Amino acid sequence: MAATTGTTEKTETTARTLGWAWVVLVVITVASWRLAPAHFTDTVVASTGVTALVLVLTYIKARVILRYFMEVRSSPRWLRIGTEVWLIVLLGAVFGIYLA
Amino acid sequence: MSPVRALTPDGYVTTADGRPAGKPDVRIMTWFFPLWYGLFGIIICLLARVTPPPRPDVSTADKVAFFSQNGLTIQLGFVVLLVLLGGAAMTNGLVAYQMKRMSTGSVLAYGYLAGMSVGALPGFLLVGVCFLTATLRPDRDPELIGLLYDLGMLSYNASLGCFTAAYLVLAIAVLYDRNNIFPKWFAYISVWQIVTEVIASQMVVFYSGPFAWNGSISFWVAVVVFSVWLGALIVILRNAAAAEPADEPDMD
Amino acid sequence: MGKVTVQQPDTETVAVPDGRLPGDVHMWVMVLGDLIVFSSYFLIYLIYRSMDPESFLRAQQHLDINIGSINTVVLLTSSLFVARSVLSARAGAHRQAIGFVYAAGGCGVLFMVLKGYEWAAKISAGHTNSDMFFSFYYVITGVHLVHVLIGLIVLGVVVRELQNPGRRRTWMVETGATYWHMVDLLWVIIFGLLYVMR
Amino acid sequence: MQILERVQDLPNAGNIKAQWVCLWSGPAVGLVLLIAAAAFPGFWPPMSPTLPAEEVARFYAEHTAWIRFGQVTFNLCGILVVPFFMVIVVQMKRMRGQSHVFAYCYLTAVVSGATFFALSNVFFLVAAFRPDRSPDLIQLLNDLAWIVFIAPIGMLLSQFVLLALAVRFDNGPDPVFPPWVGWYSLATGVAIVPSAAAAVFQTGPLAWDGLLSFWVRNGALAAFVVVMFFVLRRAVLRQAIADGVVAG
Repeated sequence: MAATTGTTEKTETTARTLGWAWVVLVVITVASWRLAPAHFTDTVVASTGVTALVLVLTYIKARVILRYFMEVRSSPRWLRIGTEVWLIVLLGAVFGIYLA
Repeated sequence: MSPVRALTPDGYVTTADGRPAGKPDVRIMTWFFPLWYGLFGIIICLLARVTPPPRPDVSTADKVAFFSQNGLTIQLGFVVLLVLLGGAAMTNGLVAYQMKRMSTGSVLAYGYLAGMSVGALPGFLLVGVCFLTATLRPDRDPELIGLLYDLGMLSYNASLGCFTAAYLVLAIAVLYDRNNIFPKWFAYISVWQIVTEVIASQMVVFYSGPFAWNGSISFWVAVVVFSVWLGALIVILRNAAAAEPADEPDMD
Repeated sequence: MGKVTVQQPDTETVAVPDGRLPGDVHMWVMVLGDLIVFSSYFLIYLIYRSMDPESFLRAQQHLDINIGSINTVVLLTSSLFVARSVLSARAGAHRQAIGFVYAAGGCGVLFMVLKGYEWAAKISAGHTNSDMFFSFYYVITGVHLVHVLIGLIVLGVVVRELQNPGRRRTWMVETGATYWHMVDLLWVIIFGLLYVMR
Repeated sequence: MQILERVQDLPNAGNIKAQWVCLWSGPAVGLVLLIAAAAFPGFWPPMSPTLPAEEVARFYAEHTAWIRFGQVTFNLCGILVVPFFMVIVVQMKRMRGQSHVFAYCYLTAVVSGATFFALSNVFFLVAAFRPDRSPDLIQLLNDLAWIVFIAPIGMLLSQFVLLALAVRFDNGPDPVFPPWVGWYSLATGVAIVPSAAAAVFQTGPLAWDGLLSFWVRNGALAAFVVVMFFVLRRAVLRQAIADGVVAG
């Protein structure tokens, strides 16, 4: 629980950090918008590359929401590790099933 | 404490040092709660054959075959359950009793009691009666056997509203309660139960796949959530009974 | 066998020290459990998708990516408002905090309206739940919509808390915010798996 | 019962009056139900489960009017027995040596049991609604009606067990019900248990027209209501005296 002095400053949530988090999330959303199958009028083919990219982007977005909006980065260790493990296991399993 | 005594109501609801805690009558009902659900679970899984559910996507001939192959265990299981069914009222009455002790008072407790007592008919009685009627005359018109199969399974699995109402009032009561009878997180778990009931509405549409009455989402995920909910409730009821002062007066 | 008494966090500090749980631990039980339940839906969706990827992909093409993206931005923005509201509440600027919560709730309502329009458009275009992809689409977004609705009630509770000068407990605001962010988090994953992945 | 003039408008008196009305609704409703049972052709003798479908259909065609009368009356008045059982709930809540948990469990069981009873009338009435339906369908409705009527005794059984427990726990110097009521209640419970098997057997004492499933079961239930009328009458009177509502 005890934080070393100095890190307290770094993990303080400010309006500015929240604003940047939001910008990152919106930029990624707009980027994913370009990737979506609905953009193509002719038949789209499955693409492992695109799917992998989408999962990586989803991972980043989910992590930003968890760490900055939900303040998990300054929360107890069990929660930081728990949410990280959950996210990696979920998206890893998604990719695994996709490839299988 | 001797192992035999640990299995009695007085050995089940105890203080930390093993003395019987709370009120003796509440101890009995609290002790009965897991006992009844255990029996119920064993019978519906091993004898009555409704859990895991038989498939919705089978032909009429298959449904007739299902009843003729499992006729004996279905009859045995459901007759025993018709006798034991009152246990459902006893377990739900116990939850209503604990809800009445909350600072939210009677109104939500009565709502729980009403929702659950109405739910016994669509949620359980009908499937028992349908399956017993089907096995009573296996030589009946196969179409009618098929009808009883569907009627029983759909009412058993998709009796949504009674339980949704009960879970909702339970969640509200726990969230507003200031007497800390049940922990707050249990209210949130009850909300999941509502979500699984909402998803179970899809059972009336699908013959197969994840949303059919034997589907991975509408049935199996719901079973896991229900088991977690029930397991938590068993522990919580025991703690609530043990924490109740033996001389606490009853509210009217 | 005493009851578990939950330590409510000290509310008056503006800076968040390391190792502090934002909001109520009971709400975190809900959030983590909900993430696991939803994960099971996602994985079952993927299993069915991998059995018939072509038809899932064809059906995905019929989704309205514009509305999906706009809704994502709407929900992300509402999350930002809720997060700002927590900051304001910590700083004691309760009027500002209430304003942020209202803004977030407005975004939530907008999300539901857009979702309703999207559903109506899909159904009238003949994409009913007789298609496997669309049955997942309706159930998963439908359950998510129920979460948004509950979230609006939660935000209402937060507003009442902030309006009452005798209350204004920061941990209550944080608890509500935690729930709302979870709704956002789930949507981001739904967006990736249903709308974008190929 | 003569309520004292000076307490006429007090809540205690209202409580006693309401219980008194519900108590007396018991014999009144019981009488109507007896008439309905006497008028229902399916009870004299109880229809045999071994009847072939054609004969079941003919039975409904020949006795349509009386079947309708009997079951409509059951439907209307069957649930009217519930207020009588509510007097038992109220008296259980007065018992000492226990919390209200038995009373609430009893209440839940009464409500569930009443819904079961209501369902069986509907099946009888639908069968009689169009007796020219295919005989197989009439037989199906008849089977459902009889099984729902006779077999689901779980809710009743739990009521008898709960009442027995409550009486056993009532340890005050002046118990609400005399101790024998608990044993009598248990005995009634034992008497009705075998009728659950009516959903399986088509002949013998366990079939729904059999000695155990029909006559013993329904006889024990009727006797219980009669006995409880007198037990409750005594209990409510004694409550009235204790509350100062009537002269002691």
